Amino acid sequence: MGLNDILFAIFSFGALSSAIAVVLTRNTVHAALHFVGHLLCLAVLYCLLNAPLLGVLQVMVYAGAVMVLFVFAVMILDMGEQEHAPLFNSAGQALGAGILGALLLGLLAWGLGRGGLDQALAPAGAASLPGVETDNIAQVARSLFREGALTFEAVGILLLTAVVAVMVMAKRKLES
Amino acid sequence: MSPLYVVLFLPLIGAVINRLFGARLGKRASAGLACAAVLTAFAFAVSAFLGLSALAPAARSVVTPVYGFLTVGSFKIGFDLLLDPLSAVMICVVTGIGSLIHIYSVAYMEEEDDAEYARFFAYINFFVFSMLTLVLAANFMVIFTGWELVGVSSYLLIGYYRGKTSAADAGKKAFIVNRVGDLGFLLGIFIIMGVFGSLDFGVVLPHAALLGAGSGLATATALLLFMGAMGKSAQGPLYVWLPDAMEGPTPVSALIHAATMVTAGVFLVARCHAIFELSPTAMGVVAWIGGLTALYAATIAMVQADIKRVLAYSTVSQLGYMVMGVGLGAYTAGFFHLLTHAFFKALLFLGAGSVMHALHGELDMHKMGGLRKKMPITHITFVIGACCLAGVPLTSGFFSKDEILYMAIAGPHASLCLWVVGYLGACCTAFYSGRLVFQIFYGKPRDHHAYDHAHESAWPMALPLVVLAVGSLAVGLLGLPKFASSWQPFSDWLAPVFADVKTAPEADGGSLVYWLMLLYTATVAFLGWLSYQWFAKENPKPTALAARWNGLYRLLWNKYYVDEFYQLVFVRAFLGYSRWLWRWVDQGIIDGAVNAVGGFAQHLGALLRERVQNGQTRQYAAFLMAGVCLLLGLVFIYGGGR
Amino acid sequence: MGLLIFTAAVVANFAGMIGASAVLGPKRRNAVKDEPFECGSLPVGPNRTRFHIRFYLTAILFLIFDIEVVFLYPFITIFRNELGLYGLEVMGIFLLVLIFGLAYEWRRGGMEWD
Amino acid sequence: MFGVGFVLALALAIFSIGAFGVLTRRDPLVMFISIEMMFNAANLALVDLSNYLKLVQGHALVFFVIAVAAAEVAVGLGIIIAIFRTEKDVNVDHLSELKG
Repeated sequence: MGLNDILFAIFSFGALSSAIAVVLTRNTVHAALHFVGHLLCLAVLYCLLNAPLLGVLQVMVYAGAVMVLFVFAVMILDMGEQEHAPLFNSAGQALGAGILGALLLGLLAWGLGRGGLDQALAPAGAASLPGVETDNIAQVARSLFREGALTFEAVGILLLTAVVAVMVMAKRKLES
Repeated sequence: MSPLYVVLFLPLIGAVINRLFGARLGKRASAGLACAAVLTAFAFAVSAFLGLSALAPAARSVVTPVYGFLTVGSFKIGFDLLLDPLSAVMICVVTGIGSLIHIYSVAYMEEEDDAEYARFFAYINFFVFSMLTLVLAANFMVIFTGWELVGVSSYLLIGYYRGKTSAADAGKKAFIVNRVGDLGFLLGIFIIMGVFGSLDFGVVLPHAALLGAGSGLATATALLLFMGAMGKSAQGPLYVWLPDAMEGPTPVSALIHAATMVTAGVFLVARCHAIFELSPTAMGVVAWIGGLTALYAATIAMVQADIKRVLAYSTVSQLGYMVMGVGLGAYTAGFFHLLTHAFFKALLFLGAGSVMHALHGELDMHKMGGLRKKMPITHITFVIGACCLAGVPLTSGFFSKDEILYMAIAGPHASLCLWVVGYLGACCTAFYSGRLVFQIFYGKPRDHHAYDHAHESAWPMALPLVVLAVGSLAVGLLGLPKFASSWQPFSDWLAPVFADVKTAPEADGGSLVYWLMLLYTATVAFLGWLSYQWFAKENPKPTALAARWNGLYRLLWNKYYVDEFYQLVFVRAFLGYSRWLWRWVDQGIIDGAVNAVGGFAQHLGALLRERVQNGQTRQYAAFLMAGVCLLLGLVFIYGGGR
Repeated sequence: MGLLIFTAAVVANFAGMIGASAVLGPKRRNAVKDEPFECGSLPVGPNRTRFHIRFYLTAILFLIFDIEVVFLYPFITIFRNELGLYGLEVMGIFLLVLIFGLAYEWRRGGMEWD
Repeated sequence: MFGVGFVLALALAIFSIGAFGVLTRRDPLVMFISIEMMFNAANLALVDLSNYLKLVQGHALVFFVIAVAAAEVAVGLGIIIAIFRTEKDVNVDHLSELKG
């Protein structure tokens, strides 16, 4: 039970509990905050899984920028104590959602538990690739820009469209 | 190109041209065309007849194929024509009398407009064509085709006066009743095909024994064929359509319902005599039905007021005699009566037609009388016809009818009571033919207005009357009784056809024949005198007699209420059944099913719109999720690692 | 491993300060202290004022360009010695596209703060 | 003690919770957060497996996933705000103009 495992246990439990909290809280702001906690726990998990770059990235981009937007949105929509009504608006719906969630969970678990995981996950070709220490940033960058150059350009264009989209929406709102 | 092609197809061509271009041709041309077609057909028929007689008696059956109709594996049917003594006589009768009637109807149908005129001639030509097909048939398929064509043309001709609903109904009635008969005929054909594997007369008739002499199958086949004959020749229960068929124009009644079509049934029985010979029971049934119909129809004929109805019932009864003759195995006698009857009955009908023409459509005998002076030719010819019908000695009717009655006693399947029935029928016949003559032509004119108008009809109507009168007398000489003359042209002519029939021991009946002849002469004389007394002079007796036996009189007058009975039993039951069928089966099941499908689709659509696509984003998410689960499940079940 | 120690130290320091003040500090409550501090002036209107939309606009643009920058971090580690001209091309296009986005946004007046 | 299966199970759990959240919550923002949570679950699984298989492509993919998620949030929130500024009503169920 090395330090590693202890941390691992703590933070995975933290992540799970904050996830559940996000779904179940009444107040939207609380949900947002819980989600931030969730993200941080995940970041730590990434570090534990030899992916410090991603952990930092997660914290910076995700927790930082995305959650800021969320809080902004909450502020702008002036939601606050909205959820007075019961969590689900009808028993049937809750039941249905529960069943679906359980089904999904069951299926995935059954998938995992089916074993043959290694066989499935270790594609024949992959074994030949040189296994590299994952926390070497240069390696990540190399795969990012050499092999994934095309995807990289695509993301560029995606971001461009996002900018344009936001501008279009903003423009209309500013005039209204 | 044997003459038969011309005989058969010329009337058809005439009919087609008349029907298609009739209106434009004008009366003269269309009438001319039609008569020319039938006359040339008659000429060729006679030449075919002579050609056949040139052959040796045994070889007198020539099959000429026209068109290979159907070959299914080993089973082959061709549209072939068979010329043998029997059909030779028939084609001459059909075309001969047909042409006379064509000439007669040129004048008779004068007042119709061009289109209707041409239509009439087209139909009559078509009828001659179909009758020839029937007569010249070489196998059961062709004879059945002829059978149906004749049925259609009789329907068309009966319903000629389209305006009159009664004519249309009579047409329908004739067609439907014939169909009932045809059903039996068809079943018979199926059995024959099943047993023999072929329909050609050449194959079936010589090997008729295959059916098993006297076996149930033979009787069944014979009776089924006879059912067809009954339908067509108005015998037994299926006679009802003939009296109503008088709705058609008189030449039609003369041609179809006297001379040719109605004899088709007798022709069929004569043609398939080999099958009938096999089962005595069938023969007995045929004979008895013939006899009973003869007596039954004769009794009705005695009281009818309308000339054409009287003649119609007399035709039914005379046909009864022919069927009785054929049923007794006396095919030659039966056929001879057919021949003579064709002549004098056509004569009587045409006579009635000219009387009607003269009195502008007046048919009721009670309004006539004393036309003797006004219409001399019609009068004389009508008297000759009536004498033949009654069986006055030395006339053709006498020889042919008494030959049948003689066969009833001395024939192979003789039975005394059948003779009695026949004899009673003969008495009635004599009585009503006398009544016909005296009520129309003698005594004082009852309806002066009509009487003044009466005039002798034009030459195209009078000529056929004279020819037919001479013909009906001359024909009688062909079949003189054995003892009278050794010269037996008619039976010699038909001998080869009926060679295989166990002919009656003719010779020894000499003395019996004398006595019979004497008896018939006496009865005819007495009944002639009686009818003269009652009808020529204004004698109250008949009305008194009718009053006293009123019940019987009314029964006869209403034709034993047969029509009403049929109406009640068959027609109403059938209508009820079809109405039920329509309401439950059709509406309920079929329409129901269709509506159900339609309704279901509609509900499904509404349901989908309502439940599924209702804008609830979360519902969409749920479906999405369900989809994911499904895919995952599939992947795990079927996919799995490499 | 070093990173973990560093994070732990940060968290400890942070928690320590707040905890000490909460534990040691005097706790005398009264109405005035509980109100949110408004630089001395009395609080006016609901505490949650409505933000103008343009603040939101800036935040979103920040997010998008933040991602752009994040992509640069790994790029830099291998740009100097390995990628050379090729790297320049790849990043050049990426930056060009985003600069185009910036130009568009500028043009449409997303930046005016009025 | 904590093998690759455990982390995967955790990722799966988080994913299911995210899904459950999307299905049940009426508030659009919470739904949005749940969706982000599902994104993160995917990232976690990626990281876990790339660590297990010693593959670096996993990390590159996580980069892209985060970029996409960010873009998605930007546009999504923009839309949500655009809708709710006009409607003044936050409940998702009341929004059904795009009906079939």
